[in-house]
Amino acid sequence: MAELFTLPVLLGIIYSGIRLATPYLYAAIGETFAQRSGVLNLGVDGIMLMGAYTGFYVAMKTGNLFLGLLGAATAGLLMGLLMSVVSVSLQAEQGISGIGLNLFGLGLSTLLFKVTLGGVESIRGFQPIRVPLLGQIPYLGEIFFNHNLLVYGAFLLVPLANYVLNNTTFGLKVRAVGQNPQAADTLGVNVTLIRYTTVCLGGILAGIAGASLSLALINLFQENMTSGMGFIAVALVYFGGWRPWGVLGGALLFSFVNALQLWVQVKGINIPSDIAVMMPYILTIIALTLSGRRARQPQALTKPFERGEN
Amino acid sequence: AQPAAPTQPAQEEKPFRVAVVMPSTITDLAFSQSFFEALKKVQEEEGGPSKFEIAYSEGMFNVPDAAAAIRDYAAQGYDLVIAHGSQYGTSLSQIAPDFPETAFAWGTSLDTFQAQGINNVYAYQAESQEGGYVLGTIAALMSKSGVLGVCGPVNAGDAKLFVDGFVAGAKNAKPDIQVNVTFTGSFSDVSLMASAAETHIAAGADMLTGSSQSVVGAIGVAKDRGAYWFGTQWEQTPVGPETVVATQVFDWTIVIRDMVKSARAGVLGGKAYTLTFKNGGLKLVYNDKVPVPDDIKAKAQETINGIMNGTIDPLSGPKQ
Amino acid sequence: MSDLLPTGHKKIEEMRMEGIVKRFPGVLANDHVNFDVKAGEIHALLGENGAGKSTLVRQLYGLYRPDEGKIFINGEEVVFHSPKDSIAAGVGMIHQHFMLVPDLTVVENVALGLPSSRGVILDLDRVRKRIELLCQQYNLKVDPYAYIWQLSVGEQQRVEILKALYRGAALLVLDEPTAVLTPQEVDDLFITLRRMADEGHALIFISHKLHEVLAISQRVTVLRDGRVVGTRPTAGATKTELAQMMVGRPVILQYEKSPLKMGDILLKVENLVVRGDRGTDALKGVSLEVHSGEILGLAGVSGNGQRELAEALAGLRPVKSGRIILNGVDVTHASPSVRIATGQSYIPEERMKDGAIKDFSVADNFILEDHAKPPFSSRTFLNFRSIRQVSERLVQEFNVKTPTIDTPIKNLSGGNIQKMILARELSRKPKVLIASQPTRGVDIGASEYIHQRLLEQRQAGTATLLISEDLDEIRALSDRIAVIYEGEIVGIVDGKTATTEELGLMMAGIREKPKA
Amino acid sequence: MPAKTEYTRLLNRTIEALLPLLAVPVALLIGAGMIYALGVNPFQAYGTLFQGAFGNVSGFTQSLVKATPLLLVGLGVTIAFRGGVINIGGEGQLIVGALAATAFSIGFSDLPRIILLPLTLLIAALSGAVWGGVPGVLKARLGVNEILSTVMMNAIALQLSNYLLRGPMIDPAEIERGTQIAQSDLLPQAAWLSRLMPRTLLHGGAILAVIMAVLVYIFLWRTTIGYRIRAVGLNPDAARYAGIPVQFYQALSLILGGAFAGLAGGVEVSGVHHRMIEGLSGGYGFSGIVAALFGKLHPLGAIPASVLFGGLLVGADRMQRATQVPSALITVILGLVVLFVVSSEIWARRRARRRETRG
Ligand SMILES: Nc1ncnc2c1ncn2[C@@H]1O[C@H](COP(=O)(O)OP(=O)(O)OP(=O)(O)O)[C@@H](O)[C@H]1O
Ligand SMILES: Nc1ncnc2c1ncn2[C@@H]1O[C@H](COP(=O)(O)OP(=O)(O)OP(=O)(O)O)[C@@H](O)[C@H]1O
Ligand SMILES: [Mg+2]
Ligand SMILES: [Mg+2]
Repeated sequence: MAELFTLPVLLGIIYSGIRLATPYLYAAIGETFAQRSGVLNLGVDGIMLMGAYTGFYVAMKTGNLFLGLLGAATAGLLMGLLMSVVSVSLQAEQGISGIGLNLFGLGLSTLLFKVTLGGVESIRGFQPIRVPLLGQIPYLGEIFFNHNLLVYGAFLLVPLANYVLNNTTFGLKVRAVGQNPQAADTLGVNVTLIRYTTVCLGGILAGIAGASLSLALINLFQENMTSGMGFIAVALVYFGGWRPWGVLGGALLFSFVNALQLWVQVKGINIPSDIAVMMPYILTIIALTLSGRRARQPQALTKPFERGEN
Repeated sequence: AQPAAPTQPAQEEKPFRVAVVMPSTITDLAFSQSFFEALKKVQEEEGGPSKFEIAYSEGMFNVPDAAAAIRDYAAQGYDLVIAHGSQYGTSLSQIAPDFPETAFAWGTSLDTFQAQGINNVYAYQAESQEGGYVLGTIAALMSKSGVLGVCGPVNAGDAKLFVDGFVAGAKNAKPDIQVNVTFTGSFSDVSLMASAAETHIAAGADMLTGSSQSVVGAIGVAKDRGAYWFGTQWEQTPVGPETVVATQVFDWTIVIRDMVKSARAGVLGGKAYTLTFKNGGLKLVYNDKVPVPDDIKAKAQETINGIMNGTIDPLSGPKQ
Repeated sequence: MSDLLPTGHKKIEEMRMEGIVKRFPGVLANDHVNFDVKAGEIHALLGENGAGKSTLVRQLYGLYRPDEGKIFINGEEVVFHSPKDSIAAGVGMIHQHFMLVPDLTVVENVALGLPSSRGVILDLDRVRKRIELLCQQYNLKVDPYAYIWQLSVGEQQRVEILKALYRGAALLVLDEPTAVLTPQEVDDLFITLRRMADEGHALIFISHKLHEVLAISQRVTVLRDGRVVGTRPTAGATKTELAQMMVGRPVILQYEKSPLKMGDILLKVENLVVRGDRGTDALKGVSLEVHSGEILGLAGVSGNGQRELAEALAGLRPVKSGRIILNGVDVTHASPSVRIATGQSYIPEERMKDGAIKDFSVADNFILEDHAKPPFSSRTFLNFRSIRQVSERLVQEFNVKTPTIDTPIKNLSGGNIQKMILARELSRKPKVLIASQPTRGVDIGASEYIHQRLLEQRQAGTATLLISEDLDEIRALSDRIAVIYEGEIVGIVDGKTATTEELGLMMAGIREKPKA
Repeated sequence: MPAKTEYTRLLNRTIEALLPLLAVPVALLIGAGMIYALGVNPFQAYGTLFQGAFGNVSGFTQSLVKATPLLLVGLGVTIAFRGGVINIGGEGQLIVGALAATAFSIGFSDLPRIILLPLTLLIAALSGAVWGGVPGVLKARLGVNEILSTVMMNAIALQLSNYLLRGPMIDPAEIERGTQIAQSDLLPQAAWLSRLMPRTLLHGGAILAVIMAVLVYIFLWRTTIGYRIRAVGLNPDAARYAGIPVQFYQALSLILGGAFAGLAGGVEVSGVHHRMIEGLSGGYGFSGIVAALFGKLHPLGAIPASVLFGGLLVGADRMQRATQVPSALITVILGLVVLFVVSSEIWARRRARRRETRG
């Protein structure tokens, strides 16, 4: 056990924890917006896959990573739009539509991958950028300020999302629509429009989350490459109590523990690998039991809105 | 669906029909692709689709679905139905007796169920540890840091053989080498595999290897971080043209050829095949873009020879 | 006289609705209704539950579109597609159910949906300043930075009014604004409403309480079954006359009470301390005794601990200290089911939230508490025969208007749901009855019926704790009246001799004068 | 007269239940476009789909075999939904149920069939109940959101199964042969569910599942506990007011939900594979949710729904084999079917509301 508590190991855990948290952050922050407006989008995983595929394909064909990112965002937007139509306009049961969206995204990304690429190839993704000055700080510079653009983006997204939710007219509408859509409606707030916006925003961010895998972390596309990360992202939103800072805490905790379990294995500590792989999940449950009733979920979460009902 | 074709002695004009059921996809750069490519090669040899028909079901990680597919292909009168996944064994042992006129094959395993009185199942397996041992040798000799990383999927079957061989090879080549091994618990979790590779690199590894379709994630990371990769099952060079040093490639054609020949001759099972360096089923393929010192290449060849003539046990080392 | 309001917005000189028809599946909710209101006028709208009042004003607010008919503002026809349109035209509405977001502050609730002076970024400080100005102009008191959930009902209503004023409502619709208010709060509201009218607002006022209508309005329109029965000036109208117009038959407004036959103490509350939602003690040592055959009224301004008391008695809220003795049994920390089994019935304040399951049928709602007892079940299996029999009988006996006993109760009117709950609770022959706001929002006919049943129950020896913010109701029914203020009982007076003034003072926290 | 209203009510309900299924053809139509784009004749493709699912004995029995776990998981999902909790943990509960059934029956292989078989299935249900009970109790006691905890429990169950099947529970023969395939030993024959038809996998579990559906119906609508679960699901506040311990019943619905998923796992090992294998579940935990929804969260509705959905899955696989389109296309079509079916619920709901307001 002692071999885990050396400086290089701890720095390694923090460094990979930060990198690993990136896709979760994009996806979970996007999902936070959707849920704060009252829509549970369980289809994040499928959207991430579409984003990962599209981002990769575009980047590969154009040779431009930023176009790839744009492509991923667009794919996410379209998936978000589909989810909005189904769950907001057609008022479908949100949990189930999410499962449908996942199947759709998983299938379509794989199908397109087969038809357009055929096999696995890799590209040169976003490279680490050392932040001037800060990047020179011993140790800290390396683990905090020597990442690729998408990692920085994910962490900057947190305060930004927090600001938008709490200090803008849009954020106020989102919060109101998620708590009491009838009330918002009587004040002329377009409930449907707000929900479309948040779900689409969530879609865009989930798309970028996928791209952060295929364009920055792994640099290739493979079918079902997210293997359920989207579900974890949704879980992190609950974990974070529907607040961006809380989501950040959850994403870091989950990623750190995941990094830790890999280190446990690397260091040859005698725990069956299957049990080690369980650790992040068990820890998340434990952390949840400790944080229990802390936050109240948006009152209208999963409830479709229709005018005239009260 | 067509009714089961009454099996007459093989007629010349009728095509030979093969069906294969695989857990991952035919483009997985690993287990399934290696087999499918071999099938296609045999198809070409046999004179194309009109003479040699291939049907496949990929992504059948759900065993009951795979079982249905196996049964279905048999019922449709395919001459050889291949269950390309060790997890399909139980299902196969239940289906094969219902279609005594059909030849089945099970990979990867060496059990043809003859002990259960079943005579129409072939079995095949790759002796992955052989290539693992050789690659371990090369990696240990090339490593500057003295640390190797192994990205395993689950600690069983083909992956286990390969990993054990790799570790043994490395340790024998350089007794003070450190080999770190991780498992992600999944054949398909690309992201976690990528994280595992990251961790290995952070722990000082400069040479990585791993098995299963999920290693593409690890190769992507190795490429990004300037580490080298040693592949197995299928050529993974496209993912890391300057990263993959060498690969143990499975060449199943010898197995397929013999099964086809045997089935045509009316022996529908009971044979167990292995892929080894000796029978040419395993091949060590270098990537031209990554220079490997000649002395190391020579050492590798020596190791292969040792394995072939039995002086080296790929799971432990040279025999006394 | 200028054509601008103090808020700086334009007046609506006249609003006219002509020939309004609104159909719902199977219901003609509005049948060629004509209705109008002028600047400076308060026009009251009366009618039983389901008469079509809310439907009419919802069309004025853009929530429903009329099937036929037209709406004119200042002589020009207007068409409202959504509340956005009607807000733009100067219409504001206080809804029957408050339309507030509990987890937001007052300022945020007011600012919601408004463009900000700083573009996309909120400028709450500016909103607060204007709120404070409006509060001054219209004599409203509210803390702009409080969260809605921290506010009393009366304060919440002020927020609703502020929201409308802030948006420049020249015509304000109030759908049953007083249903949840205390007399003091009603007085305050009326001061505000009169001031608004004086300054040139047009107001539409909906209420089931005739004395309020008589006190506040200049004209009154009565609806029955979607049709206008008549419109007349309030001056000269009487309660009896209006009640008859509404119901179509004479209505008793005074009850005959049988002489008091007080028996044993069945409910005893000793020094009860209970924590409220805001984390502070909502009850600070309340002691009460209710005898068999007696109705003890609990009067008080809303938010002074009545809800917490009722919930503590029902077992829905933990008790910090003190004791509750129910029929001789200490139930202080007992679960609701124990109290129910000990002979307590409870008519909850929020009937749709606590008292009924809206997707269950009438019959299923009848057995909510007793489904595990004979005759409704053999503990394990439900006995549908007797459930149906009892339900049919209760529907008849308590005059619940429902198509069948299999109808989901969400399709019943509020008054009928209340009767259903009453039927369920009284048919259990309770020893102790806690009735919390039993006639809130219920029309005259149904209120009358509920009051009669409560008196019958008293006759039968039940100990009743009647919690109500309606002083008329308290005075009409109670044998003794306890007044609660800030979680403490200020005093208990005789129901026969108590005057409104005396009670009003006590409700404001002034203790009763020591009697000679 | 009452007979007639009862009849029209049933008719109306049936129409409303079937209405969403009209969405299936629409989803298939879009799929047809894709099939066509891949150069395959859509008519022929769909022909094989329906033929493969329902057109012959082997296809139909396969559909039923597939429908069995879907129905059982779906019943669990239905109970949980009725109790107001969402059980996404079917996958993990099923795996744990299968593991427990395997371990138990192998451990007590001496017992006579009449005891061993029922006990094996009971153990499966019990362990599924435990796996569902953890999120249930966490929700009841600590307010932990069950969507979250059941997702986590799925991952844990999967790893647990990996660990057991490669270590303590591995078939000794696998170690002997050195193949190390991650699977358990065979269950004793006494713990096998009987096959109902030769040369097919159709087994007694199918009948058991239907019986269970009827029992769940009786349980939910005829018993006091069922009444409470429904009351808690529809309005927890009112239920609490009426003396029903809400949290207990929420936990109970998750426990029962877990029990049915666990039973599905037991039935799979005992009826189909006769041993615990890797990948035994293959997504039944999720597909069961869809089946439950197709069945309108009604236990009896879940019967035809799971046969239909099971058939769709079987037929789609068949179609893939016959036409050799990539299997991913099947996933796309299934996703579309789910999306379209849930989306079309709105029409049925509107129709029902119109009918109800009419009285
Ligand atoms: N959204 C709706 N859908 C269907 N029917 C409705 C709807 N809203 C109202 N109704 C019907 O219209 C009629 C009038 O209802 P409305 O709400 O206007 O009554 P009200 O006079 O406001 O009653 P109350 O005094 O109880 O508030 C009722 O019979 C009701 O059944
Ligand atoms: N969406 C709806 N569908 C059908 N009927 C409705 C709907 N909304 C309201 N109603 C009916 O409209 C009538 C009046 O409804 P409203 O919301 O005004 O309740 P209420 O009777 O005034 O009770 P309360 O004031 O206590 O809430 C009732 O008969 C109710 O059944
Ligand atoms: Mg109304
Ligand atoms: Mg009302």
